[in-house]
Amino acid sequence: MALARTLERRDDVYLIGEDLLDPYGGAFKVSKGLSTRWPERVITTPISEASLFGVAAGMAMRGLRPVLEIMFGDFVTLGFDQIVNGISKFRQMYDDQVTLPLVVRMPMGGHRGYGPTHSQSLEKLLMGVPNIRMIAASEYHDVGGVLEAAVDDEEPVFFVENKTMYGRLNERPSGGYIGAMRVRETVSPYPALTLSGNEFAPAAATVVTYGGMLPIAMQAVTDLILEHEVFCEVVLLSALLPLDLDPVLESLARTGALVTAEEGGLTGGIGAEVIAQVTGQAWDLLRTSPRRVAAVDGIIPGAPALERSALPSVDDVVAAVLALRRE
Amino acid sequence: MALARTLERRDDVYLIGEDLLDPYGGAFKVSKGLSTRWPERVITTPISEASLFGVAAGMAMRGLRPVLEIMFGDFVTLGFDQIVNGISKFRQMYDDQVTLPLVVRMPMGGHRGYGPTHSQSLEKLLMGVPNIRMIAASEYHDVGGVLEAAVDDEEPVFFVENKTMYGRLNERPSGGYIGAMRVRETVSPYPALTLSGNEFAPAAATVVTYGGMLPIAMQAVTDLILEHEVFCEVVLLSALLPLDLDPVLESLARTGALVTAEEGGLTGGIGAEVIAQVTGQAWDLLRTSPRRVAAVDGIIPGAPALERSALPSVDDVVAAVLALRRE
Amino acid sequence: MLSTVTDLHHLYEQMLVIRRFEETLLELYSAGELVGTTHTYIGQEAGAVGITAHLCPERDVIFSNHRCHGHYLAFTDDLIGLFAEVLGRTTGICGGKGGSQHLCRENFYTNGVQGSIVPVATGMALAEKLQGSGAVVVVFLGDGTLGQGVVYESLNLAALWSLPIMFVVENNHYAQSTPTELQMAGSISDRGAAFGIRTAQLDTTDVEQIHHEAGRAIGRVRTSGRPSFLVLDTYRFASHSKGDEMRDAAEIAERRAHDPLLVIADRLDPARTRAIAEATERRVAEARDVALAAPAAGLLQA
Amino acid sequence: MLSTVTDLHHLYEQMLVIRRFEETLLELYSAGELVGTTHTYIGQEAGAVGITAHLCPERDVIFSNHRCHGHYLAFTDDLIGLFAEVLGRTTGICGGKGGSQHLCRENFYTNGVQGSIVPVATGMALAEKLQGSGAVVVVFLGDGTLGQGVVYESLNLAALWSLPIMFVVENNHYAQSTPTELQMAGSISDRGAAFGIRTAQLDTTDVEQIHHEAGRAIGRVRTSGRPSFLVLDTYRFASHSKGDEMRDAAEIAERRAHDPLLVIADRLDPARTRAIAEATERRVAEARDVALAAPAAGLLQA
Ligand SMILES: Cc1ncc(C[n+]2csc(CCOP(=O)(O)OP(=O)(O)O)c2C)c(N)n1
Ligand SMILES: Cc1ncc(C[n+]2csc(CCOP(=O)(O)OP(=O)(O)O)c2C)c(N)n1
Ligand SMILES: [Mg+2]
Ligand SMILES: [Mg+2]
Repeated sequence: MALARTLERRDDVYLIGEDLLDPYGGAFKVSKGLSTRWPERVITTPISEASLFGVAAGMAMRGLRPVLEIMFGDFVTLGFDQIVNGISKFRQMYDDQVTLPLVVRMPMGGHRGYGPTHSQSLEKLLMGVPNIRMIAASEYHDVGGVLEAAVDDEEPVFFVENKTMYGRLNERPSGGYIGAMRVRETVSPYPALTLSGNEFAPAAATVVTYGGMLPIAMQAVTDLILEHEVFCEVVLLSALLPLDLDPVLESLARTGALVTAEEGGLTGGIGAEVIAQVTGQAWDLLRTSPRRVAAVDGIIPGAPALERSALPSVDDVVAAVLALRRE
Repeated sequence: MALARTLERRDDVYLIGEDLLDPYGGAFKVSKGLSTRWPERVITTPISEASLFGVAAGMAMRGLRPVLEIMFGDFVTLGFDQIVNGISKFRQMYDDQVTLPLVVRMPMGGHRGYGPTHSQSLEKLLMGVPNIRMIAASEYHDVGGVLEAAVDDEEPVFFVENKTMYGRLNERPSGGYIGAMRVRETVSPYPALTLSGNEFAPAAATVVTYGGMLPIAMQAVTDLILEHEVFCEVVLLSALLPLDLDPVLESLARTGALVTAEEGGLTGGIGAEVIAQVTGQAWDLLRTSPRRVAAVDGIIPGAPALERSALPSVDDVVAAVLALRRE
Repeated sequence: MLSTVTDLHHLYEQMLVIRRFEETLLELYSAGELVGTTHTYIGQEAGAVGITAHLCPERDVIFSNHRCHGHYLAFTDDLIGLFAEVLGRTTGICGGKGGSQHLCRENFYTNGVQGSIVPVATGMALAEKLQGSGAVVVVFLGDGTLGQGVVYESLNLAALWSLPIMFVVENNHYAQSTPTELQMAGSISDRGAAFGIRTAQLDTTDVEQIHHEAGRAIGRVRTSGRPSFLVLDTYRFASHSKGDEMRDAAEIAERRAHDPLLVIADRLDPARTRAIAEATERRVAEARDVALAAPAAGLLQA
Repeated sequence: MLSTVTDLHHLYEQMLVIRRFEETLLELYSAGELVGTTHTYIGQEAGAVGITAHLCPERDVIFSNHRCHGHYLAFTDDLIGLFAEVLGRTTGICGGKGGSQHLCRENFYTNGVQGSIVPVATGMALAEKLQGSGAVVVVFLGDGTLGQGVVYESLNLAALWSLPIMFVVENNHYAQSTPTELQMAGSISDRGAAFGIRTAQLDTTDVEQIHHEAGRAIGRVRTSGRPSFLVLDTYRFASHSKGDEMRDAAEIAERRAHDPLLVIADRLDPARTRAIAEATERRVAEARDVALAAPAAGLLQA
């Protein structure tokens, strides 16, 4: 438990958020047990998200390291003013007289039938906010280590979790492999993982993804191998802001073709920024049109089949990779 | 005065916002005279931006057409929850049982020394919001006509104004020309204007821009002709959401090179979406790497020289176009 | 206080319909027929029923929240449409797009972000006033939702602009797992009063009393065109949503003694309540079956 | 009420410094030396001076808003740093990045979005409490800013968590062009009280009285660790920012009779006030000149 470790390790860390106390331990149980052990340092709050962002900012500017849990990432919208006109500005606007070492944990994502206001992946709305970090955990990451790095960071970190991850176990590379895929992990507090097949089958495309899209991307990559004999590399980012472009460019140097895959809606998504940076910085690496896989622009409906058809699927990723090859 | 015309024309139009009443008539005087003529239909409000978005939504769902003025576009952040989880969802989530014909006017932009919280161009943060329109007026548009179209629209329209526009006169094409530039305007409630030089000098690039960046882009185009003998086409959009891509593609078919120019910050900007759509749909039209011109990611400082160096300049646009040619 | 005994039996029947509807949903949930989440109104029925009795569904407006089934059923009596919506059927009132907490039908609306509904309801009240419709808007919110600032922005707007809106706080003493004393300072009714809004507090689960007081309050809104703020003391008997129950068993037992279905028992005719119970059983089961028989939304049919 | 006559002369001097500072800014604005906008504190000086006298700049914290110069000067006495910041000089307290309404120096902060400062101040009070620093946080807000919901969220948090924070509402009866009655319903002080916060209202521009009452309120915050809500009745003599004056001339004249520099005149020694006036004139002019002599931020120097 990374939060327990940070509470243990540093006494300036405080958890704040709704319904955090034991026995409940937060809506997704992430803080279970912590308020019993650190009753003074786990602060349960009223339903006041807008203010909680400001409270975290105030705590951080006065020497503490708050970790704020927003129960559903959908409610980060309530904090946009505090984020854009406060958290992202104070340090630079006050000429570096303050720092804001705070972490905001945001459980995003669908596939649970929670309906339009409890299923979104809204991290894309933060891509335009300067002076913040945005980090996404995935099942192949050392999630605890990444979260601890976020707590130790001097900059405000928006930490994207995906609700589907809570029910599944993490899988870490062992001996440089996860399953049959070779894994290279960058040396960084917020590493990127590059997954590739065997050396003899050159990869046809680079699939850039993060967070809760990982299992879907991996399934697509497996299907592509088994059903189409097409091999892909997967670049699994954790650092979305500032965007960790290098591993993407390295992979593209081998594959020459880019597919971005994210759970959020297409327009104004993270894929757009990835494509803009890639085409701006490494035009010559691309031999064909980049493609984006994302949710349909619109609501995420409640009924399961409607929800499934709004969210990006394995088939969508497969189709995007195959479309590249046809060009 | 477009607002006066719509108030005259339709009795379901209501203006709401802070400090709208005469003699003040709004912070930028846009509603001057209107409350005297229509005292019941110009509603001045407390400083409660978050709620005002909700109020407008409620009015629109019950048969009225509110036009909401947000005094400074920087404060649109206060309405993000109402926008993302309300305005953009109600119609689709309620299975088309309601419509939301409302307009939100947002004065954006810097160059006035107002400092970090009163100078931003935050429209880019709305690019990821589905089911809304975002329309930007410019000095070459029939601003009144566009605003009237927004009021008549059945969808919620976020209307981007730029503070620098209030002090200047509009300039409309006459005989198909503005100055020495030939102008083609699309037939649409939200037209795009394509400005090009004479037919004998083939254009080297397409500069896609909107709103308050227009004068800067035009000055750059002029400088490029006079100082570098480089000719560009300018595609001046008004429809940012859904993005009006066709005129961009048409121009690219002639020029083969893309520069986007916006006043907002670079990362997660509107340029990224333009580039993602262009590369996704018309890869073969591009002969070189697209380039983005935008503000530096970060705050917009108060001191004039600092502000100038944060905002995109004529020289930035010139440099981007020249960089294309060197590739 | 009610004009006739018939009326009380009618209110009883409405409460029982809500109770059995919600219990049936929980069974469907356990049986795996329902995915997602659902927040039941079990124990709180007197509020919805006592209040909506004074509203006219063709004219008045309700905006509700995540715990909205009771309000919906009391206002529309549309069991099939709601079952179908929660079960994600094409025949749901929003075609399965909304699900349990995102409902709309005619003058009834809900949404799932706490507090954010309140300004929208306020805007609706403004529109009704400007159009002279005579409608009253009722917005329901939980005690925990008083944590949200837009609620106070709206109280101010409603009082300032004299809007025909009633804010109903259903104080069930918990926000999800959090007891009121861990999330609220001061007094609920003072919060309404501070904005110059006429406030009433009702510490009862007796639907007849609630009906009576709500009638006065809504009547005043209707005639004066000014807002009203009504605080109901209540309790939910089931867990917050589908999750674990963390509250003290003794506390729940104590509050069950005030079950709105029981506290009026001595004013009801046993034969008629039996008949109501049987009819309700049938109606709810039939509505459930009709809803279940409809196609799932989004699945292509053969 | 003040311990010595010296103290009152000191408060007078602080008020005069603020007055002359702000008037000088307006002159600079008219002369084109200052771009952007600025909101002067002219007429409201007794609030900042009476309150900050009880704060210790090394320990206590102030969070202010767009109309912040008075609070800053009373707390720091740093005329040069503020002139330089507003004039966009490299020597400004934020290197010219902030400008008039985005200030920070040590324990003093401001920001330009109405209301949004209040939760940040609340978080600061929480941090100070958790760290046992003994600090009191004072957050200043205007009457118009009571339109913002986060203010109420913060009142609730401060009362619920027993935070050492004082909310000071400077009611100058206008929000930009809008008189209070067009933007506020109910009562200002009831709004604090509704959250269980001890509230005081002061209808005076007499700095001695404000100093006295603020001392009691801040003392209580310091000893009890609980929040406090203080409402000051005041008036600004200049226009909202640099724009036109829309208020009634007779109303302004009436309020000018309560000028905080005048209402205490009979308690001041004329010779000393003359000396203070001369010294202040010199200090302000010198500070302005020092600030103007510094390089403009962002211009490359030859
Ligand atoms: C803005 C927001 N924050 C958090 C939630 C998650 N949530 C759903 S219901 C609930 C508790 C609401 O408590 P209350 O208002 O008292 O209503 P009750 O559930 O008791 O009826 C919470 C925290 C939400 N839906 N919206
Ligand atoms: C969120 C927000 N909305 C609008 C503004 C523009 N604005 C600046 S000052 C002001 C009036 C503030 O009134 P009040 O709080 O009474 O303070 P005063 O100016 O009277 O000192 C307004 C509307 C703002 N800065 N922030
Ligand atoms: Mg509750
Ligand atoms: Mg004021």
